[in-house]
Amino acid sequence: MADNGFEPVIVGFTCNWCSYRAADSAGMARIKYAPNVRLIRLMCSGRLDPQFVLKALAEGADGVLISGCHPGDCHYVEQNYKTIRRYELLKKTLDALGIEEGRVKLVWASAAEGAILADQIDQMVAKIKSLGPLNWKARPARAPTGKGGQP
Amino acid sequence: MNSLRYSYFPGCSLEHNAAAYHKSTLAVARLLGMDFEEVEDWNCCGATEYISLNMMASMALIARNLAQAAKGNGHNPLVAPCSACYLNLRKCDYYLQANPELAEQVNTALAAGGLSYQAGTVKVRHLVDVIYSDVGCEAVAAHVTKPLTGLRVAPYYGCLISRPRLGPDGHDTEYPTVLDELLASIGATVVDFPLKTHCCGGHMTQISEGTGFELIRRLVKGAADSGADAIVTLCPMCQLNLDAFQGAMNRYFKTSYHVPVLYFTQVMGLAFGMSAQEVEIGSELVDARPALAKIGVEVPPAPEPAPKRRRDDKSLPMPSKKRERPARAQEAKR
Amino acid sequence: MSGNGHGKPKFAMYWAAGCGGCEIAVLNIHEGILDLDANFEVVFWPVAMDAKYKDVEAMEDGEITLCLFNGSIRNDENAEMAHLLRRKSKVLVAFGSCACEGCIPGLANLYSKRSLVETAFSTLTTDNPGGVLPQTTYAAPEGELHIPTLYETVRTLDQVVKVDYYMPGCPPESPQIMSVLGLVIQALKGEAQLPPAGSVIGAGNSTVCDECPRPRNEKTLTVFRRMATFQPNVQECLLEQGILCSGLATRSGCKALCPSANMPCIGCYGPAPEVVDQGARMMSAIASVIGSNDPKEIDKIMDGIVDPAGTFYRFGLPHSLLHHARTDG
Amino acid sequence: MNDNSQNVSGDVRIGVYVCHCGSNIASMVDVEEVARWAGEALPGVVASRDNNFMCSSLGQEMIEKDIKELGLNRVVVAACSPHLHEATFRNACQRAGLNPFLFDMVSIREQVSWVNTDRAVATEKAKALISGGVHRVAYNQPLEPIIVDINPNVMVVGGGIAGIQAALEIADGGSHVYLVEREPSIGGHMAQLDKTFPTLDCSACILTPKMFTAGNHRNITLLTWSEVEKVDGFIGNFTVKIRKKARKVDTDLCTGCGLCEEKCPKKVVDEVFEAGLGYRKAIYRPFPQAVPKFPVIDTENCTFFQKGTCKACQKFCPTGAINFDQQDEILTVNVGNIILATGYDLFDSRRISQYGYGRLANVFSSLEFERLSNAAGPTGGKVVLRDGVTTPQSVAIIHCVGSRDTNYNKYCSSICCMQSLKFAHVVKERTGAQVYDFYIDIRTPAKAYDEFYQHVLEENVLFVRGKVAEVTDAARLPGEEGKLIVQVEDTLAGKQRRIPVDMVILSAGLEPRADSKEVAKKFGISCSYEGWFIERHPKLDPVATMTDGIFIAGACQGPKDIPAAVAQGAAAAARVMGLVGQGQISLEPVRAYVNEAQCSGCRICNNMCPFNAITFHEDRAVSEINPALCQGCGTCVSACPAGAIRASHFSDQQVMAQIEGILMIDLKQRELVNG
Repeated sequence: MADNGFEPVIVGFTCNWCSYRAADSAGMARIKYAPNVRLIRLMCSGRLDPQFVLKALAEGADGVLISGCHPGDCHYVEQNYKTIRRYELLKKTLDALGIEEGRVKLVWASAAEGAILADQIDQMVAKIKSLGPLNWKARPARAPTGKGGQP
Repeated sequence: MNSLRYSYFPGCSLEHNAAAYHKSTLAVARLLGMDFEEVEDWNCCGATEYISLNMMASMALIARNLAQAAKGNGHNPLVAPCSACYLNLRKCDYYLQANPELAEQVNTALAAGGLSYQAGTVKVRHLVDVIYSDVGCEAVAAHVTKPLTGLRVAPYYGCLISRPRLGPDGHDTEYPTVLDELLASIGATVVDFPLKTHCCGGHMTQISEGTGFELIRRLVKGAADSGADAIVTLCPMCQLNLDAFQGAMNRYFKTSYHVPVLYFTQVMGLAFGMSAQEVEIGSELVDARPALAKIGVEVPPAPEPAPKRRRDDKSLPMPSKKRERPARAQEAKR
Repeated sequence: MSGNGHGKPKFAMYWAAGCGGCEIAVLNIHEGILDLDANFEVVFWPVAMDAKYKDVEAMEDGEITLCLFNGSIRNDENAEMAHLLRRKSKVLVAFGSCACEGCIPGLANLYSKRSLVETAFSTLTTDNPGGVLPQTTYAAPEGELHIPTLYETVRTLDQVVKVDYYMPGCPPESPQIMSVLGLVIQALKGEAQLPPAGSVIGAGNSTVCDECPRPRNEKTLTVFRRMATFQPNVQECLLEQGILCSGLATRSGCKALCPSANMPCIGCYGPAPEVVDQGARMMSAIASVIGSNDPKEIDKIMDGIVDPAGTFYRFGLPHSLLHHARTDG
Repeated sequence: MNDNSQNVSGDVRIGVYVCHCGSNIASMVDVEEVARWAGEALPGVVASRDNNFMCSSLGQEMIEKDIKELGLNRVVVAACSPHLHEATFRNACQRAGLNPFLFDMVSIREQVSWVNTDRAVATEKAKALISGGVHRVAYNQPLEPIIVDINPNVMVVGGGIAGIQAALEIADGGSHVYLVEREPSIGGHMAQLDKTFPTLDCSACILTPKMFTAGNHRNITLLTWSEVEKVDGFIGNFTVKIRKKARKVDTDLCTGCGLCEEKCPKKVVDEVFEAGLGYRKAIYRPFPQAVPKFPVIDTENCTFFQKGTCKACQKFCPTGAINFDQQDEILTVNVGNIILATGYDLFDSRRISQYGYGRLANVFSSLEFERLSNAAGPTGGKVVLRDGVTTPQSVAIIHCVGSRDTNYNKYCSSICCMQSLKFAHVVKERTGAQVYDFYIDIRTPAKAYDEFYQHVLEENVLFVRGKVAEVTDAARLPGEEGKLIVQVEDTLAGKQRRIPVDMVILSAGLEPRADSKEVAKKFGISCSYEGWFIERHPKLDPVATMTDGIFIAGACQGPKDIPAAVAQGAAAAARVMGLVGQGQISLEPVRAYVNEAQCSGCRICNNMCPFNAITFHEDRAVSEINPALCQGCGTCVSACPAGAIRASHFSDQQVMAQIEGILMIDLKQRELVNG
């Protein structure tokens, strides 16, 4: 729980029409939020391939933020519902793979909701700080160098 | 139909001033096939202003009831006939859900008594809501043997059940019609009572008589103006104010209203063919007999209270009104 | 099978962590085995002939023309042999799902090494009253003895050494083996060209659905069923009947054997070309066509997917993006 | 095996340009350091520079010069949001001969300098984002815009004032318009109104000439009593199926004489045009000036259709135009563009039960009052109570009913203030009654609106600032008997007030059409949470939608008054005429496409597309994406289990590389796996 100087790195996927613009509005309103999130722009949260999430986690991210338009507000009519479905299944699988809930989070933010996005980012950073580093890259166990000990 | 099994939280009013509500509730519930299991060792619902002094302590007090209910048949809804009990229990559950920190503190307190409560476990509901939503007006109507045809009633909800919006799900909070519909289903003529959610005065009679009486006057006048034979309510506090203070209010304003105030379960009982005694008609202070006579309900006269013995020369003197402070204490103070 | 092969290209086959089915699959090419013998000198094939590791060590680097390496890398012996055969072979083929993807042994990556060993040697059905766990070294009177050391995770061949070709399948289908051997033989004669290094050989370029005879429709899934409790209709797409068939996310090449036998594809041919993570693709595709927009209902429907990690990564966990589960071990 | 690691073909030469944005970025990010670092640390970067304002002509020329002189084939600009200047820099690249899609933009102002407080941390974040951009751009592919032809015909859906205006503009411009209206006549809500604020011209007097012109224009095909069933196709080439509901009246024979209406014995409350305050017959035209002039038979109320006898209309029709056997017709029309002007629904005031609408007789909705005060309305314009005779002595007008209220709609319905002021004036003028206006704020921002407010103030209308708590008939004080009492907190005086009146008018808010979400789905456009159609850009593209070729005008986009609706109708028409004039259009090539060799025809993607861009070819057992219909969201790309669907400009490789880039893993010592 202690904040021992751990600064998580979070990869954020945003939709071009809502959440990326929410980040724009947060900027325009000069809302300060945790610097730990690095955003990637997709056209729609529906473009979010679970591979991207796994890739980010496998390559060293401590968390992944997925964001899109509010349900019902999708700029592509209804594609964010597919995001919900994929997110729900991904969560189940990640859970089975031992990755804590909270490391991958789905957040809705409309273009006007810069403050909400910023707040969600802050909350997520705090949550991941409490979970500690994921450190996946360091984890794939190497072969033990010496012989002896248990198999 | 869903299984009609509930935990039951009577609260202090129903054990005392609202005993008629208690008795009629149980009688009606039994007839409607509702199974009420009283929460074991319940305590005060927290209907005091204490909440504004110490949130944690007051919530712990209320949560103890929820914990007790959860301990038993936690999956059964918890029914409270008293609107204050209902609101406090429901509010507590809501606060604990909304504020995990508070929930943690409350659970620490509960742990001292070997209890714990997970917010959201117990679904708190008002009696009128379960009769309306779970039993339904149709089933209620099916039990009617003596419809209240001709009895004009003003349905009165008060504020606790209707506001804030924690109230019964999906019901109109500003102009509820649940009770209207129930009363109509037992054959009563329900008058449009625009004041149905207005204030009954609460504790005002104790704090500012004039204000309290004015609030009571509005309601009684409103009901009388609409030609209601009786006000039918679902809250012990409302019943108490309108019934017990109607005389005092009349004296205060030099008016002569006479509108009896009954619990909805009492009139439901009558419609189901129960006798006046079974639903404890007669315990009210504003005599309901003339109103009920309209629909042929006979109410035995209340037993004459035993005459008070007047003071006479055999009586012993009362202690004097003012007690002189002992001189020594005064000295010491100086 | 040898004796007259001097001067012929040299062939090796090795069985690392795997079930041996790949070996059987090669023998299953029937008379084709004679072509193999006619065109190659088999220098190392422990399952078929006696050979010692030291014989391989004694060879020149690159002396073996073709080495089919099956099985995943589970322990240091597997790794040692992978390095050795890599050094000695011109063309090293990751042969079969274990070497390519990790396959069933790779499901061990859902658990820690510690818990695997403990489970293996201390369950109620294990007769191990002393709670003895195997040690990798033992000082015998004759000297110190070693057994191979288990790695923390199962790895694919290409996570250990550079691989020239991948031949997927559990096991690779015999006709595919025939055609690959035929191609290599032709190439050796200069009659054909080998595909670029790193290619997948002996498989198709789309997915199992391409070879599946069942008609297909637009999909909306509202329920998942398990084979144990449901007899699927032979004429309909299995997935549309709620059976988690992995055919749509699995590379073609098997001629849709399992769906043809009214069993769902379980994904042994690995991801389709262009796909990095077979499990993620399968998840995404399945989730996309769930017939609800309500998170609660979606969740309820998905509860029908028992063991999602084991289902989506049945064959590919070690080669997936995450490689393994996060364990406390 | 892993195609993601495939090398970028050819020699990648990237130029990185980091903008100071004056001090906007430079005050929080060490721009020089970032530029220096990018040049040294990032793969493929051959030039890395900083500039005070990259968007200035100097900045752009710097890029153009480097492309030409250094042979750059990829460009990354780190500056503001791409939503501001992506187009600027794409153009610069194009001018220098570089395909604009080989450019990428990184936002280090909105996402870095403006939201951080620590310079060192901000500089690090800027580096990571630029690293992501540089890794991504290496996989960018040159793309060419998609060109499609535009069918000059246009469909306008909704015959209210916005739709009429749009149709007239386009028809005058020479294109053919199909004007589709659900009701028997065009005219919309405006036809129901009495006067229009602030000039108080008679609504019908200014509307009917336009209706007449629309009904008789040679370039307009009027399809009333009709609804759009299905829309296929894409900008330039829509195919629309329209259900022409059976009028049961042969329009070739009908002269619009109105005899049938006169003779019809069946009277029905008119819930639509008369807002429930008046009656019509079972065969009817909503109002005498209806366009077209032909009546319709309301089969649900017609005695013949319900009981099998009557036929009074048929008996009396002088031209034999009544045809009880007439059936619905399905028309198919081809158009290049579509304008939606489907209008609004009035907020149902019954939902605010404490205002008593529907329970207390003399509480009226705003549309009811419009009909009440309309000279062609049920009382001939006499303002009376619901008893039909009594003139009110006092009238309360409540603003913001269902608007600016978290319990109902949070938004301001924008027209109600002016509408209420108009009502106040009309009541004063017609009855001389005392008028009270209960408002939260008075909003009169447009031309001549506030002057009108001042005028109404001078008419001695009393304004009480406060949200009305309830309207009740429960009298409490002397003088309240028999009246409606408005209970309100006067927030200017800080007092609770009870104001007894004879009549209450609820200035109800505007809501999206009840079926707006289905309509949006039908046309493949998006809707806000409430149901208002969403424009492409709230400021700079207010009448276009996310779907090319579909435009919106009037109140379907959000509450607005007549001038605004007319302006939008004309604006949408101008946008359409612009496209028609071009003859063809180039579309942004961010699209999904199917690699047929890899498609196994599993059909997972087939129901992924709300724009119906995906078709399945049974014969070849492959799915195909129509690039003109595809909007580029990429949902099918991530759904395809075979990896057969690709996304141009948002490919797996580009995104994966960007992930690697922003995690800066290439820059750390990468651990190579070896046993």
